[in-house]
Formats: sequence, structure tokens, C-alpha cells
Amino acid sequence: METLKNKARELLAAKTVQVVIGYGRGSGGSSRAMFIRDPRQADDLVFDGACLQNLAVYLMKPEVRKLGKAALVAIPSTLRTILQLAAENQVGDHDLLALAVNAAGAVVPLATLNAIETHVAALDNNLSAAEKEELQKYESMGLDQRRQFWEEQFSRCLKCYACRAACPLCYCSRCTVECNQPQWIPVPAHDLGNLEWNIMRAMHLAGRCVNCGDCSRACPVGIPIYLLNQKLIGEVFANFNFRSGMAAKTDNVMSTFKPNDLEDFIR
Amino acid sequence: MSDFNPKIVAFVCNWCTYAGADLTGTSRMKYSPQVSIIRFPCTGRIDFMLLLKAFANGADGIIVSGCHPNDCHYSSGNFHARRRWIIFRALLDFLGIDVRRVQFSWVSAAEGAKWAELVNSTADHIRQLGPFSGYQRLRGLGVE
Amino acid sequence: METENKSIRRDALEKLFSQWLAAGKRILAPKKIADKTDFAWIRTLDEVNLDQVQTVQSPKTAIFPRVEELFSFKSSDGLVQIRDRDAAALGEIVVFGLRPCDAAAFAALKAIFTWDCPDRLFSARLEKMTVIGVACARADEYCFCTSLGGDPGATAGSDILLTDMENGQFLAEIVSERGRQAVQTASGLFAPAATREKESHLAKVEPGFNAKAIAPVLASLFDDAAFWEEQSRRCVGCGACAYVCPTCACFDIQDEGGSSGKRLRCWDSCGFQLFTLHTSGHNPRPLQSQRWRQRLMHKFAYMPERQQVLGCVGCGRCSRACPVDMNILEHLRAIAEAKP
Amino acid sequence: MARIGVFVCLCGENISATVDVQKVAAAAAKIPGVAHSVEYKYMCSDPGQQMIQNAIKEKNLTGVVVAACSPRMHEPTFRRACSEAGLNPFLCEMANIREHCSWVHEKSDATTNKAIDIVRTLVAKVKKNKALQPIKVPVTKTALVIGGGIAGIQASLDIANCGHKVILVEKEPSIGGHMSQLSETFPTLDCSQCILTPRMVEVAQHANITLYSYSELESLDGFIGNFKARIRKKARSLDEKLCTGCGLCALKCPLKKIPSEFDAGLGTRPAIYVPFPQAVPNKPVIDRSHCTYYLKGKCRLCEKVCPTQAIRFDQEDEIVEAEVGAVVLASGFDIKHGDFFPEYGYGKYKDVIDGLQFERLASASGPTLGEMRRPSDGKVPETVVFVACAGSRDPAKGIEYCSKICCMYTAKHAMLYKHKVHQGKPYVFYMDIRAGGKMYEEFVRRAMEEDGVQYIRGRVSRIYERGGKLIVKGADTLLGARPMEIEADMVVLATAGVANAGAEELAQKVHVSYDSYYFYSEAHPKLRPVETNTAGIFLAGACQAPKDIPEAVAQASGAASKVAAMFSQAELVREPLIAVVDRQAPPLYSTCVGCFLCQTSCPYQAIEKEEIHGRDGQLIKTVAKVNPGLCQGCGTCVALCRSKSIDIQGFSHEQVYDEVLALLNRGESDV
Repeated sequence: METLKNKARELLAAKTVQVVIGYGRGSGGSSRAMFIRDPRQADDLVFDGACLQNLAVYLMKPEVRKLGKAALVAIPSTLRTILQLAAENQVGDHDLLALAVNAAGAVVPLATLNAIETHVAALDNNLSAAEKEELQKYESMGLDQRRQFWEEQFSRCLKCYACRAACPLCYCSRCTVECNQPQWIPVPAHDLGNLEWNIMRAMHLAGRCVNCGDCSRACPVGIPIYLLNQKLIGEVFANFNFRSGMAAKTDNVMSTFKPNDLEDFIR
Repeated sequence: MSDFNPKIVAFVCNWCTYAGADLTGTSRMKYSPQVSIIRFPCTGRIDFMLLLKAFANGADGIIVSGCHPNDCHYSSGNFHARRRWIIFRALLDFLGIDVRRVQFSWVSAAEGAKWAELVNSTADHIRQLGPFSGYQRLRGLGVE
Repeated sequence: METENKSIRRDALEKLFSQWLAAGKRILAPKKIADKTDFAWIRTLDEVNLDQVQTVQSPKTAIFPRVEELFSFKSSDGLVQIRDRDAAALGEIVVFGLRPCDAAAFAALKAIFTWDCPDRLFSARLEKMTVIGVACARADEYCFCTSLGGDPGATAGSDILLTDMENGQFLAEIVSERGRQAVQTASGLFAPAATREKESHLAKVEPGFNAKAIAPVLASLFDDAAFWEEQSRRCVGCGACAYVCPTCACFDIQDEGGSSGKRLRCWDSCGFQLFTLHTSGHNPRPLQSQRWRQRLMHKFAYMPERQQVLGCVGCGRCSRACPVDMNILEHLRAIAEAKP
Repeated sequence: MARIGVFVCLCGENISATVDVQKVAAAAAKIPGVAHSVEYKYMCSDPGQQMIQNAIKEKNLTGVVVAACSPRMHEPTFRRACSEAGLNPFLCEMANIREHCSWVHEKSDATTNKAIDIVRTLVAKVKKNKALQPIKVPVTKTALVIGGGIAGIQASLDIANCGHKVILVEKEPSIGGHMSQLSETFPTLDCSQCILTPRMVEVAQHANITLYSYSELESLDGFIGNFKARIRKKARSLDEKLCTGCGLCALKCPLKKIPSEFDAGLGTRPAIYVPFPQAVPNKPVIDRSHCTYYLKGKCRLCEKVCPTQAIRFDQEDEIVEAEVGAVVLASGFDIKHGDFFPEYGYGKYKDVIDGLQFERLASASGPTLGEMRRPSDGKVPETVVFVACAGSRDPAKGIEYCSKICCMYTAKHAMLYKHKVHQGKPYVFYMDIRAGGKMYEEFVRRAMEEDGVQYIRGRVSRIYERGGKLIVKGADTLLGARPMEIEADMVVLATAGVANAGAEELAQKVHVSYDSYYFYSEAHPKLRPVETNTAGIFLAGACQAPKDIPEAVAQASGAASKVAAMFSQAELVREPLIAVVDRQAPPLYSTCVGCFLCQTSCPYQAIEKEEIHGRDGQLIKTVAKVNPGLCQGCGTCVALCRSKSIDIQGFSHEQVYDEVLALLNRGESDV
């Protein structure tokens, strides 16, 4: 913790970065994003198990970008997000400084995408056993059982798009739901519109999502949409042996192909 | 469900399957009139959203068909499409949406017979499955 | 009318519910769904959960549904026929177990929907709604009703306000004519109240700021871009706050179907950049900070000015629902204390 | 408001026999936006087309749907008819109610209803069609030919003779390629250089051809009709203008023992040299890797003896830039060398040689002046074993394909040997004899029957030396795999033909695709064999796959005619059915966020990055831009774009979306 505060002070004092994006104390013992531009504010930085938000979401926010070069307190999913954003030409090398915190609590500054790649490669980036087990639970359900489950879930969706807003990879300046010629996704939050929105969201994140979980944490009504992302993460890995957010330069898995891709469902 | 006439939409590429379906016609082979074709330049052009729109608007089944691997007029459009379908099918299934409602296939410009066979077997299959109420019932739900 | 005090046993509520359902009324009440509690259409008392401090969403959907049909249309041979929604066919609704802040919020919604031209469907739904509030035994750090003139035991907006006397009995304050009718149809279930003393059973919510002070400060802060940017920097621009809010009334109109279909009204939010985007590409509120300012201005400056009512009841839902912990109470304090 | 005209064709009885066309026309008339709906016996006939044209004028239609046969049949017909009547051709669509309806269904209401569905679908589409203008791309009428072998020479001459400028780039000091190394050519046995060198000279003298020998392509940018090439002229250490090619320098160069590339290592050359007497250009080059001056800093003998003081030791590589409209790749092939065949002792035993080396031995201009003397001791070999398929068709060696030319040149080699050494005994080990081609089979027969070449069907397992003889162990599979052992004086391996060492690098420079053997991929294996998937870049010769001379020449002429056709108009005119990236007014400029997933999906490298700058010149954003010269309109990028920022003209989001809805939603009005 102290090392993190000191690092932030040092970076701001030395004008290495203009802003440090980190975690501060939030309501009810939670944590929240804070944007430190004055070394003195660094005292308010916190870093603990409650720090779950993927702060990379702010890299895509114009109001934050205009503050200048940022140092970003980065949990593993944040690092992978940065690499995925780089692979999608959204951040360049040296655009930002990632501040990873290792198991020992030491701050590891990662100045280049290359450094981030190396750091990420050393982490366990698989779905956890618990996550796989939960997926299993749903996969082993009957088709109709699954349909009913999701219908009930999506019937509560408000279309508040908190899942989209919280996702650092949903950075389009015009989301497909905002196209009205044609109106790809119905605007109202009725069952059909909600289903189509959630299918589209999952498809657009296929091969891109780094499983940070912010979409689900953001959902005010608690729809477990992370299941969809994790399902597709598993499918993409199983079928194409690809994991997103591991490299800063990679052809996106869904815009490339292998001649020997699965074929058995095609007549 | 013998008196049930399913609505089936076929999304096909212009160069292989559309031409193949033309050949079915010029060869005067017969098939079920429940299937209507929408023409695309390439299977690579077919947006998964269009499949959802077809279901939402009452399609009981969908055929998506294009050039065989390595025959794509644009060399790789069908490969890109295939990869998209792999993921799309997995997602639909996970959501409890019956992927048997979508028949993917490769039909070349020379396979007029295959097209007729594909349409008939798909129509029979969908007839057995019955109307896609599982999806169509969503229409109107959630509106006070 | 003069408030009447009665009491009802907890277990009598079951009968009350079945009477309502038998009379064709729909009941909207707090229900536990996974680890959250939210309003839902319920059939029995045991579905109801009154232990939570506050539900995720407000009960506004009872009179301002998330998606509602305004009319249906059909065009053939170049002619378009429109069939208006039959307001008389709308069913009776009982909203049960909402908090005093939510009950108070209906006044704000009404002020908007009946402001210049009364909204036909809204008014009809309002007519057919009976509000059975339950006073707050607990509050949390997000609650700030008392800063805005409400309190955990306020009866305003309820037809009947129940207070759990913690002895298997509820104190039932019959506030309105509609409340009295409800009691009459359920005669036998309500008994005269032993006591009217409820304070000891109510949550304590300390006033957080002076509401009076807010409006003038807001006006002076309007052009202080830095101030709004500072407040909203972590806001990611979703619509969660507006959609859970009991008073947010912005809506969108959508036609669905081709030659025949429906015109729908559905919730919208000033937090979306699309909300004010012009066809030309110009957006009068291009920045999230401006949209955040609009949210507060509308609730605390424009509505008091236009509708003589605050657009906020201090339920704290927006703070609880916010994915990035935008705590409105904190921000309002900052505004109240701001030196323009 | 749309004013669509629907024209239902009976096609004689082809449609009307099973479809109630009156009903279709009547139903179409009721579709919102349809201003005119009629049926007629033969829409494609002149009166039929006239009918459409009149309606366009009289009812001032904004779109036309012809419900008839397949668009693949008559779309051009009706689009032309529409444009003649003043309606943009792309506002005309065809509803295929013949191939896809009347011909495939029995006469029934269902069939008629389907026809109506199809018409309704196409009406919905055409309402969203946009008037499109053909795309015009300017063309620089200069062709760049890479590779000065027979294919490159042929292509250059053909293009130049059509009156177009050609830039020919050859990496060796002289053009001519492998053909110039050959002695005689099958199946006629005429002297290779006798037929080649006149062509080489023609290239050198042709007014339309600029030859850059001893040069390589540095980079290629741009697109069809508008490429920019950068060519590296490697330093010859010589002022070519002054050099007369007298050859004195080479004569006086103290170094003489450098293995000659031209003689496939069998002969030698000095450090300053002309690869072979008939070289074009006939100007020497200093081989800096051997020249004493460059290695030790002294000598400069050539400089002293040069009568025109043409030597330039300090000369540096020069980069020339050229604008070209088309590119022909004719970079040729190579054969497997070295220790690829340890079991055959190739590279170990001097007298185990490859086909090219044999060509030099047999060539009158070769190291032995055409006398058949083996490399080791110069003795005339009594027994020579020729091994076909040395490496080819051998999965174990990783080369599964047939090198195609070996069967023929092996027969030729055996013959040439027999003609020079009458008492000699030539044996050929082969797997199959592939002699498809004019006079080819006859040629092989001649080798067997007239020249008594011994053909043995079987693979050679090992070759080793014993008592000054090369022992060739093999088996005769036609005699029940009987083990064979031949004592040979010389062995000639028909080693596999492979892609050039630099093939991959060149492909990446010019952005063409190649197969797993680094042979360049044609756009279509049958129908577009001389084009690549990159518009404006064509293929000639063995860089695509091993070929013999007539094939390489034929393909070169084919490529040349493609180029000539391209150059025959002032600008390329292409159908505008291509992708376009959304553009908006400031401050958004475009809904594209520049993730460039589209770029990785495009088979044609048609998607470029465009930087959008503000008035102050500072970068606002980088967005995708489709190059209309390259886009072929497959639409793969369109389906991939998350923000729907790319659309494709003719199959736009709005068009296909409305088609789906129209097909599935029968209005009360129809049926």
C-alpha cells in the first residue's frame, strides 16, 4: 500500500504521468475509482480485495484521456484489457504506465506493452475451477431448462446498458443498439429486445472479453451475464486455441480463420 | 404436425449456392415451397443478427449456405463465416435456443440436386420440430 | 381526510392478499430474487420480503411501466388505422410494501405526467393504484429522505402506511379515501389500534444537508465545468441511476412492427449520450459531466421551478445501483457546501 | 415516397404454368410503395423491355422489380434497359420466381404465395437501393515485370509490343534465367540459347522496355492501376554508359577460380565477370565478396586495364522509383541442391550431379564445351544413371507435388548423353512417366526405343562409392521389386523444382498469397490462373508452380494480355458493389472506432487507415477506409464490424434487413 502511494507521488512529482488512476475508499467499505493529479492526494489510494473494477474502462473515456498520460493501477484483468485494446489499435506503446501489484504487495511498474505481455504470461489466465464448474452446471441442464432460466433472467433486464458502460472493450462511439436505420436491436426493454441485446453483446465480445466480470457486477438487477462471456471464452479457446488479452499484436480471432476449423455441423 | 407449413428462410451466397439453386430449377427438380432465398454476395456477409431477425419475425427454420471450403469466390469469406457460426451456435445452445433450427451447408453451383435434397430434408426436419414457439412467444412479452 | 389509526396482524395480510387477488387486483411487492430484492408481481404473502432496507428498483413501473403500449396501428391499401389503448381496460393494482420515500415519489411523477397536458394512460393507472406503504425500521448510509423533507414514517403518498410494531402487529395509518375503502372491503382484518406511538419502531436518518440551500447554488454552478467534471469523472454513462429512480420520468417512443404494429413508450435516461444527440451529429451535451449536471439540475432546480416539487426523495437507489459508486448524497453535500 | 414498378414475367409458360401470375401482379400492386404492377409474356423481349422503359418514364418510377428468371441470367439485360430509360441501373432488382419457384414447385397456391413473397422481398429491397455510379480508377500504363527469365521476357515483350511501357527487373547481372543455362530443349532438341538469346536482345533493344538488371524490388505500395515501386539497382561497380563490354577486365582479373553460378558450379569465373558470353546486358559486374580490392584494399587491375575508365569501386546501390499500373511476377524457380539427398551422396561425390549441372555439361558453351566429361576426373562416363523424382512426390522429404518437368528433361538428358557417348549405357530410375503434352510421349519413346535408354521403374535407395564406381542400389518394381545394383560412372539427379529462396519475401512485399511451398497462389485455380487475389498483380512462369518452357511462355502471354486489356482503357471501370466506411459530420467524423478487425478479415488488403485531422492539423482519430480499387465486395468486413460502420453497396444493412422482414411478414393486403 505505502509503496503504491509513494510510486504515485513520485510519478506525479516527476511529471512522468499527469494522472494516476487508482482505487480509493468508496461507500460502505467498497472501493471506487479515483483520479489523482496532485501528489498530496496519493494518501487516499487504497488497494485490497475490494478493488475489483477494471480501471481500463477509463482509458477509453475522453474526459479522462484529456487529462494526459495516465498511470493505471492494474489488476490482472486490467492488464489483459490493455493488451486487447492495443491489439485493437486503441492504445499504443508508452501511452500509459500500468502499475501492477504482485502477490507480495510490491508495485510492478509496466511501462511498455511488451512488459505487460511478459507479466501477464506469468499469470494463470484460465477460467477458474469454480467458473468451469458453474458453466458445467448450466451446460448439463436440458435445453428447455436453459431457455427458461435465461428467459427469466433477461425478462428483468432494464436495458440500462450498465454492462456495456462498465465494459472497457465496449468502446464503440456508436453502439449497434444506437443504429436505427435499420433498428438492429429494439430500444424497449421487452423480452425479445433484451434477448437480442444480450446475444449481440456476447457475440461482439467473443474472442475479446478478458473475463474481468465488471459487466455482471454493474448489472443492477443481477443478471449473471458473465456466464455468456465465460462460455464463449471457453469455446474460443477450445475451437481456436486463442486467448484474448495475451498479446498487444494479434489478429483478432474472430476476424481470422484456419482452413481446418470445425466443420462437422455443416452439411 | 403434418398440416404445419414451416416458414424457412435461406441465406445463401451469390456464387455457389444461389447458382446451385438456379441449377435445381433448370434441372426441374422439385422441392418444398416453404423455403425462400435471400441472396448475399458471400456467406462472409451474413450477419448473425439477420438470423435473429428471421426468428423474431416468425421463421421456423433457417438455412445458411455458401461455397465449399477453398471454393469461395472471394477465397476466404466462407471460412470467416464458418468461424462466426461455430461461436454463434455455441451461444444459442447455451441460451437454450434450439440450434437444430439453423441448417448450415455448403452447396456448390454444380450441386442442384444437393440443394433440392437439403431443402426437402430441412423442411421435413423443421416440420417435425413444429413451429418455433420457443422463440416466437417472446414477441410482445414484457410490454405492459 | 383525518388520518385513522388501526392495526392488523401480520398473519392477516395473507387473507388481505387473497381478497385483492380474488377481486382481480395485481399486487406489486418486494420479492427476493437471488441476492437482491426487487419489486415483482406476486401471488402470495410468502413471496414478499420486507426485511430489506430498499429494493433495487422503485415501484414506479406500476404507473409508468418499463415498456407500455400507447396504441396499435394497421396500414392497408394506403390507409392507416389507429386503435388507442383502452384505459378503462387497465386493471387495479396494489403496490404493497414500498417505503415512504417511494410513496412520496408518486407525487413527483404525477407532477411531470400531468404538468402541461395530463397523460391519459398515466392518469388512468394512477387512478387504479392503491398504495400500502411500510415504514422503515432500518436505513443505510445511502438513505437521505430526511434531508429532503421526508422521514422513515412519513405517510405522504400512501393510502395506508403500515408500521411493524414488532409484536406481530402492524400499525395501519389510513391516510386516504382509497385507503379507507381498502379497509372496508377487508373488514374484520383491521382492528382499532392499541397505540399510535411508532417512533420507537422507526429507523433514524440524520439530515445530510440543507435542501433549501441546493437550488440557488446549482444555478450559480451551472457554468463551472471543472466542478461537474470533478464530480462525474468516474461516471461511465449508463442508465442504471435513472432506471432505478422512483422519480425519473424520461421516456422514448418507439414504433414496432411493419405495416401493422404498436407504438410503445419505454424508459430513457439523460445519462446516455444518445439522449440528446441530434440527427446532424451535433450533441448539446457531448460530455458525461454535462449529462451528470443535467441529472442534478433537473431534479433539484428545474422541477422545483416548473412543477414546484423536488425530483428526488432520498431513497438512495441510484447510489446503490451505480457500478462506479457515484454516491448522490456525497455529491449533494458537496454542492450544498460549495462556495460559488 | 417510393414509386416502384413491378413487372411479372410469364416466361411463355415457364412461370405461368405453375404460378398464378395475375394474382402475383395484383398482390404486388397492393404492396405499399408499388406504383405500377403488370404481367407480360416475355419481359426480356424487346416489347417487354420497352414496356418497362415506358413505365419508368410515364409513371416516373423510382425503382423496378422484374419478377422473372434468375438475376444471374438477365440482371444485366434489365439494368441496361432501365438505364436507357434514365433510371439508374442499380435501382433495378430481379425477383427470381422461375429457377427458385415456378420450376421447382408444383402448381399450387403455396407456389403462387411463394412467388408473391419473393416479389414483396425484392420490392422491400429495391426501396432501399441507392443510385450508384460505376467506380473509375485511373491507370498508369506502365507494367512492372519482376524476373527476367523466359516468362518475364515473354510477358515484357508482349506488353511492350502492345505499345505499353514495361519495366523489367532482374536480380542477376543478366536476364535469361534458367533457360539460358539449358543445352537443348525437349521435345525438339533445339538449342536453348539459339531460341532464347534473340528474345533477350529484343528486350534490350525494345523502345518500350526499361531493363534493370542486377536489381531487386525494394517495395511496392498502392493498388491496381496506381502502384509505386521502389527498385534497388545493386552496384555493379561500373559506369555502364562508359563500359563497352570489351571483356578486357575479366581477362586480366587475377582471380580465375571462383565457381560460376551460370555453370552451376562446374565451371569458374573471375571476380569481375559477365555471367555468360551472350549476357544481356553484356556488361560485367564486380563480385565484391571475392574481389581482392574489396577484401584486401589493393589490386584495382581491372581499373588500370579498362580502356574507357568505366570501373567505379566506390559505386553505391541506387534506388529508383517508378509508377506502374500493373505487376507481373515472373520470379521463377530453383531446384533442390546440397545435402538434401544424403542417401544419394549428392554434394559428397563429385560425379553425383543435378539436372542443371548436366545441362551445363551437355552445353556447347559449358565448362567442357559440350563434351560429356564427368566432374571428378574429366573421364567420359561409360555408364550414367538418371534418377527421376529425386525429392519430388516424396512426403518423407516434405515435397508431395510432382515437379512436372523432370520426366521430360531426364529423357532428354539420357538422349543427349547417348548422342554424345554412343557406346554409353544410360539408365533411368523412375516412378511413373508423365509425358502429357504435344510430342512428349513420342519423345520419351524415342529415348527408349531409338536411343536404347534403359528405363527401370523403381526408387533408388542408396548411392555409394566402391572402387572408383558409384554403386546405385535400387529395385525394379516391374520385375517383382527385384533388387538392382548398377555400377555407374556418373549419376544425374532430377532434383525437385522448388520456389526461389526469396519467394516469400517478394510475396510479402507485393501482398500476394502463396501456398505452403511458397509458390504463388492464383486467384482461381481454374478460371483465373494468371491473376492473384491482389487486383493488378499477375503471375507468369514457375513462380506459381514448376512449369516447362511452352507452359511458362503461354502463361506469360496470358498475363501480358490481362495487363494489355487493363491498359486498353483510360481508367478502370468497376461495379460499385463494394464496401464503404461510414462518414459523419464533425465532431464524430465517422462511427468507426478504428479497431481494424476489418483489416485482418479482408482477403484483398482493401482496407486502409485514414487519419482524420482537425483544422489545427492535429490528429483526431484514425479510421478505416476502403480502397475502391481493391475491394471486391464480399462483405466479410461488413458482418464483422461491431458498430456497423462498414456497409456494402448493393447488399446494404437496410436492404438485407428489410428483405428479411418483408419475406416473413405478409401484409393483410397480399395473398
